[in-house]
Amino acid sequence: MTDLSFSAQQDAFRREIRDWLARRVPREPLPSMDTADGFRAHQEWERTLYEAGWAVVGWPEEYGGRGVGLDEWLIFEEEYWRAGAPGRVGQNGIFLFAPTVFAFGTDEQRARVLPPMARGEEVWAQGWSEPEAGSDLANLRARAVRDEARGGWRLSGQKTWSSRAAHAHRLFGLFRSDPGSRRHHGLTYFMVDLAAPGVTVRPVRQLDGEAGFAEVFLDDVFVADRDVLGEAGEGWRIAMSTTGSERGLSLRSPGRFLAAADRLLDLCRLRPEQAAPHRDAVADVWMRAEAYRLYTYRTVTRMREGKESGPESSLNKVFWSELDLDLHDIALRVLGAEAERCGPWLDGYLFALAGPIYAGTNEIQRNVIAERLLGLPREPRR
Amino acid sequence: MTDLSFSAQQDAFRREIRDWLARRVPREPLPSMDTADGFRAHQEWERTLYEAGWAVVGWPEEYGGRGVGLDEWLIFEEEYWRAGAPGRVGQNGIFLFAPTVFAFGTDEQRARVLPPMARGEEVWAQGWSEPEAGSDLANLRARAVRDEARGGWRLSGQKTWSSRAAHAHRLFGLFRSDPGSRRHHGLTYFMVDLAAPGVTVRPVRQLDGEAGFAEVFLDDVFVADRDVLGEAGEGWRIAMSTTGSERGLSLRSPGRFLAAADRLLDLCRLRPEQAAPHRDAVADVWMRAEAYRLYTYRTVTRMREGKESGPESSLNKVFWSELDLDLHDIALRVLGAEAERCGPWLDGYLFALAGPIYAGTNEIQRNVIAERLLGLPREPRR
Amino acid sequence: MRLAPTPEEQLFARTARELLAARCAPADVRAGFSPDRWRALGGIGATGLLVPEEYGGLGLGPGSDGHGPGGQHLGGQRLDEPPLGAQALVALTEEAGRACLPEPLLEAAVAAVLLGGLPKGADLLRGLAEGAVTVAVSLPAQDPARGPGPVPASASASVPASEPAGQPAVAHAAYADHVLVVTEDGELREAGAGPRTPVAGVDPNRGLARVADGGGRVLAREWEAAAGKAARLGAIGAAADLVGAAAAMLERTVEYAKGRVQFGSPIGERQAVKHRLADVLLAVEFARPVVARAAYAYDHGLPSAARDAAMAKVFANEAAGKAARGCLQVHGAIGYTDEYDLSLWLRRVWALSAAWGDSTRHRAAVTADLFAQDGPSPSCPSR
Amino acid sequence: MRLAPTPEEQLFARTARELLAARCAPADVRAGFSPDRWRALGGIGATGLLVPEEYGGLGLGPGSDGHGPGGQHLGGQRLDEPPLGAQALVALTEEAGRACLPEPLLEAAVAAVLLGGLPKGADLLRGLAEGAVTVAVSLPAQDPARGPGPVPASASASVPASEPAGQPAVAHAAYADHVLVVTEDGELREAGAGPRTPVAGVDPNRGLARVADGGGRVLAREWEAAAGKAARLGAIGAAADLVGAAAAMLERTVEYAKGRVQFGSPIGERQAVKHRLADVLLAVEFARPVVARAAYAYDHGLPSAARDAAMAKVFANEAAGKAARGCLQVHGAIGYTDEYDLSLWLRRVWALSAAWGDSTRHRAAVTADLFAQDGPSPSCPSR
Repeated sequence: MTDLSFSAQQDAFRREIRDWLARRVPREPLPSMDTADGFRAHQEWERTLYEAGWAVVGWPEEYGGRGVGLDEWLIFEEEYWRAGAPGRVGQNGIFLFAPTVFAFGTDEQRARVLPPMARGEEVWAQGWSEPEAGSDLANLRARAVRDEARGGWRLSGQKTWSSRAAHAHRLFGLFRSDPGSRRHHGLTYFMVDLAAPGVTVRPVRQLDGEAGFAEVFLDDVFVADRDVLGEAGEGWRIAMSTTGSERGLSLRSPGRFLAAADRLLDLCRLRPEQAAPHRDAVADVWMRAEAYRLYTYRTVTRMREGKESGPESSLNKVFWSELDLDLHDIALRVLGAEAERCGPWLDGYLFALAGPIYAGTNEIQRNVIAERLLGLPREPRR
Repeated sequence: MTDLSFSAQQDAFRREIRDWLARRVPREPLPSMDTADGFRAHQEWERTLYEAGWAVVGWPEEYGGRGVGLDEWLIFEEEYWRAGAPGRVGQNGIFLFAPTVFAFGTDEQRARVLPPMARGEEVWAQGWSEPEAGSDLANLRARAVRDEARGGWRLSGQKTWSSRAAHAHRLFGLFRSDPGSRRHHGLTYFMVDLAAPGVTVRPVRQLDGEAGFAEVFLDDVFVADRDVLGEAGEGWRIAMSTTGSERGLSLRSPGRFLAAADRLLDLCRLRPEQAAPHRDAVADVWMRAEAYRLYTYRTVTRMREGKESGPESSLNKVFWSELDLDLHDIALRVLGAEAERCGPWLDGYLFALAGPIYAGTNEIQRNVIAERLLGLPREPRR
Repeated sequence: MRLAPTPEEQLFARTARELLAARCAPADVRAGFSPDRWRALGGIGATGLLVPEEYGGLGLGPGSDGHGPGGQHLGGQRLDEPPLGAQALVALTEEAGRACLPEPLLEAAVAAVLLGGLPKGADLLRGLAEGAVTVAVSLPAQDPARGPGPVPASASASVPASEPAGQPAVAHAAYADHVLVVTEDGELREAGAGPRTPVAGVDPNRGLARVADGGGRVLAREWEAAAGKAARLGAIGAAADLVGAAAAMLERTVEYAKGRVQFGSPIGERQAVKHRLADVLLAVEFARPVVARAAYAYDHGLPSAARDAAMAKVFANEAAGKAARGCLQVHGAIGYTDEYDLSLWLRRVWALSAAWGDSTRHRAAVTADLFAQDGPSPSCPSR
Repeated sequence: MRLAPTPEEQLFARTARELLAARCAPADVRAGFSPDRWRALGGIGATGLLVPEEYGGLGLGPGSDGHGPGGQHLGGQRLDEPPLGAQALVALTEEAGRACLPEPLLEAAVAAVLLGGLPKGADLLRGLAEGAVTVAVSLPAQDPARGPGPVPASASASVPASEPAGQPAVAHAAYADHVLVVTEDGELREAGAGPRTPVAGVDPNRGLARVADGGGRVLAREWEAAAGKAARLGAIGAAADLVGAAAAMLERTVEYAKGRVQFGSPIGERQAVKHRLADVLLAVEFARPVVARAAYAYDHGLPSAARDAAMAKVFANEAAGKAARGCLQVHGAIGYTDEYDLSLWLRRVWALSAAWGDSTRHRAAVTADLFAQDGPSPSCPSR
């Protein structure tokens, strides 16, 4: 049977996190996590979360989590964003990288990497894109040369659009370890210390005015074998599990959009005359946020019942990224003349604009939907 | 200087056609032109127009026109559609074929073809598409074999989506006259008598329930040399001038959409409560109809000043076809529960749905815009 | 929390799908109403889903636990956990939409809600459950998400001025054995033997007709509440039907796009086609859980049930509208011909998205709820 | 009937374009307001288009025939048929948008309308015409298509609760030499020496600041009609600016899409990119004649002038918004960086589409006109 209620334990879990957030969420928003001060403040917040057991609720207890299931994770996220709690500076590590470490890491790697990530001590940046490898991720050129003598690899090349890299401690990403290889063959998954000799990080200012991402230049950077994730040459397969997480369920829980939709209703109540011409449009985006929640419930049900989440995650990504943009766009319409002034809705809009671009552009995602879900033929390639 | 006023003569021309239409437009709509009775009734209406000098205002007087310029043609069209006058059963001939006859026909052909067309006696159907040549028009297979003995050609093959062919008298179209040729080489432009031996016309019912188009099967149909337009083998170049007209200015004058937009306002005034939620959307399509008028004024100005209308006509076609669809879509939204019942707005909607498909799909048109107006590279072809 | 069909529900849908695959091919759809097919649907229990068991139905309506000892379950199979009424209905009507079923399956369920336990309705309910009779339903114009109330001025305005007032066109009334009418003042009547005047509509299988006023027998009075519930169930069932129709059009169009070659390769290789069909899939996949939730909310009487029903119809209308537009465009001219089968679904979608409350009306209901003085109805689960 | 730029108008635009090509490259735009460039714009007559000739302007405002003997025409060139005021202005502001010009060229024109022939405004007008001073303008919140009237409640509500009432942010006030204010009760004032508090905005070159109330000198009273005209001219000029900005973004994006290779070929080969940019071109090309008509209607005082101005801003907002979204998406991440030049235009478009009346307000004005009791204003030409 379909059952949209939650169990008594789950309701108790919801009350617990709701009460905790009501007491602990900072009254004033933290400074942007992409400034030096804001980064530290967000690290402290992660520590606070960690100490109360909220940093990584789905992880096993030995790594700092509560070992709860997907339902509880959804509940946590709904409450977290509804409470207006700070953005997660550790998000890349926790949501994109940790699933890969759990799946492919050794015990030693898990023990070394995960706890400081959960505590907010080590913040991870991603190292996927390169200047010639954006949508075409398999076109990677940054290379890894074997250093048998020291028992490791020497990395060189350039990574771009690395979120959080301006202030982060470590980077995960793919490098071409087989010099004769092409496309998705011969790649290896590395963990890189951003303080290592040979690493240069150049912060890049985004439209929202902060250095939300950076270029990372690697010049003969040594990485020991223990910082290789999985087998050498298997990087693509391993990474795909991570981008699956990025595009799929974990990065964008419905909680974020439900909270934004509710804030949009609040804005409309505050400014009824400005909102009047937009009420139907507001109802439409509010309904889309609800639909995203219900769709996620369906996905979670399927995952719990053992179905793999595959190319379906492309449906997810297109839906949430366009919903997020439209939610903020309508808020700016309600604001009218005021929309050009800096404020949370403008910030949110600028942030949302990145949604259809990163983690595989929506054009790529629609190709995936058409080719892998509908079975349409692949595009001709030159 | 920009000057959006019309001259005193032009105003007089407007009054003349307006008065004539007020007296002569049938009070009850004619039956559909795609029924046998309706076809005849529309032919009679064309004759009435012709006798008053309104059938082909832009043609020279010797062929039944008034020899007026583009401004007057625009005025005629605005008044014609505003008055709710019947659709033009001779449209394919007058707007798509006649410009080609003027440009490429011999004096003999002009004298033979144009007057009965203007009088509504001979209705022309188009013979472009074939089963394997829809968007890809150059993939034509219907063939013309030289018959030196009789001084002509023998045509065989199948033409599809031939508008009006169910009741029309003659057909214009392209046939492959050079058996070894490919794509747009080796094609010849023919005029075919639909009553000739070997021609079979199979009417095809459209979504609106009428046989608005037909399949035309040709089995060794003899066509004399005098019914070849232009040089043999030059058909593609000649036809492109015709499809230019079809996609461009002539087929869809702003008058049609201005009239529909005004009727939409009337509908809204009649049903203010049903219209209330759609007022802004109604204003948007009304404005788009106005914009189409102004854009056409710009095009007409340019043509008068000697600029060729080239790929710009693709902008035109995409704009009017999507405007027409949205105009009718909003009318159906205003009608609400009643929208499923047959009536003029539903008919108009079904008719409008063909707009983005025929005369080069809007997908093809957007390719043309991107490649020929913006200069983006051509699509890779296999 | 669980949102997905159970194996039982899947079996339920599959039983219907198999029957329709055998008996409701496009040529059958073109032939229109079939008494044989209707009886066959009765045979698997589809026409009597919500009819109480004592009248031969499956008794899946609210108030029944679906486990009554005499319960005859779908296709004669005994289900351990049969879905409740609206949830069972949407599983069926999605299949009806997919197959473009001409018969008034949704109306049968709506009639069962209207007739409830009325003794006067017993014969009709028995006939419905057997698939022996058909019924058409006319409800007063109302906001389905708000329950019944005074007829808004816009409803009467929707009757063209040239037509007799109070005689809106009723779907399937052109041929149905019975017509149930809830009048504007809340009387439930069975229409009398007066003339039914056919009205041309975009979908010939809808059998639109105006039903003469007066005559007939009164079955109940002050029936507004039941009429409101019936309207909500109608909206939810129609939503599922539209989702099924959209999915069917999408499948056919994908096949067409794989095979249709222009410029030397299948049109389905091109991004304009791919992305358009991807958008249709997006709309369909996101509408489906919304419809499922509305059915669940209806069955469980959740506080948000009215809004959820409205939202389901909005999403289904949107998905089906996108599918109709997109699939027609990808097909090109052939899609525009009456003889090509796509037209069957196009007509169904155009009709059904206007019926049971169009998007304007349902969206207005959601908007009214969200902007209500005392705040929106609580969603399920607690937020 | 004629709707196209004349050779004179093209010369007019070209003169401005050449100046800006030399002095307003992206690096210059990043540097913000430049007194030198402003004076150079004064030198070609651009800052004094609507300033009467006796104050050193081109005197292209209504009431002038543009042929006055002392008339100094754009770039020092004598034009046989100089365009009238609004038409000249849109030719210039389209170039300003294309170059992303930081200086308040539009405000100079609006100020000239506000000051009209007021003797008290003579010095300011002279300074503007020379490009020696800049001016910011604050008009009461109003419906620009309806002319001035009481301030709607929504206007005051647009000031965040945490800010002093009656102190909306004024563009360019952070650095302008003069600030003209039309108060809600119709007084035209020049703001006093009170503090101007900068306000952060999406486009740093807009120089938003709140202007302290009180002080300053009253230039005129009962100035509502002039304020209404000024607001309309502002909307039309901003519309042309947005069209220019959209065209500039489109050009840059086409170049990028030709050169950016992914999956072995330029991204501009793919239909998703092509069709998106085709849609931007459609929006730009259809907005341009709408803006031209609005300027013509303004200059000639046509009955539809107010609605035409509103329509121009709606179309320009739409075109620029589509260009911003589409061009950013085609660029991908690089478009999202501040250091990449596209961001200059994105910021301009986001700011300017909210300023001088956003789409909501202007569309409402068109709607109000179309649904007015006595029917819509007659379009030009007679329909």
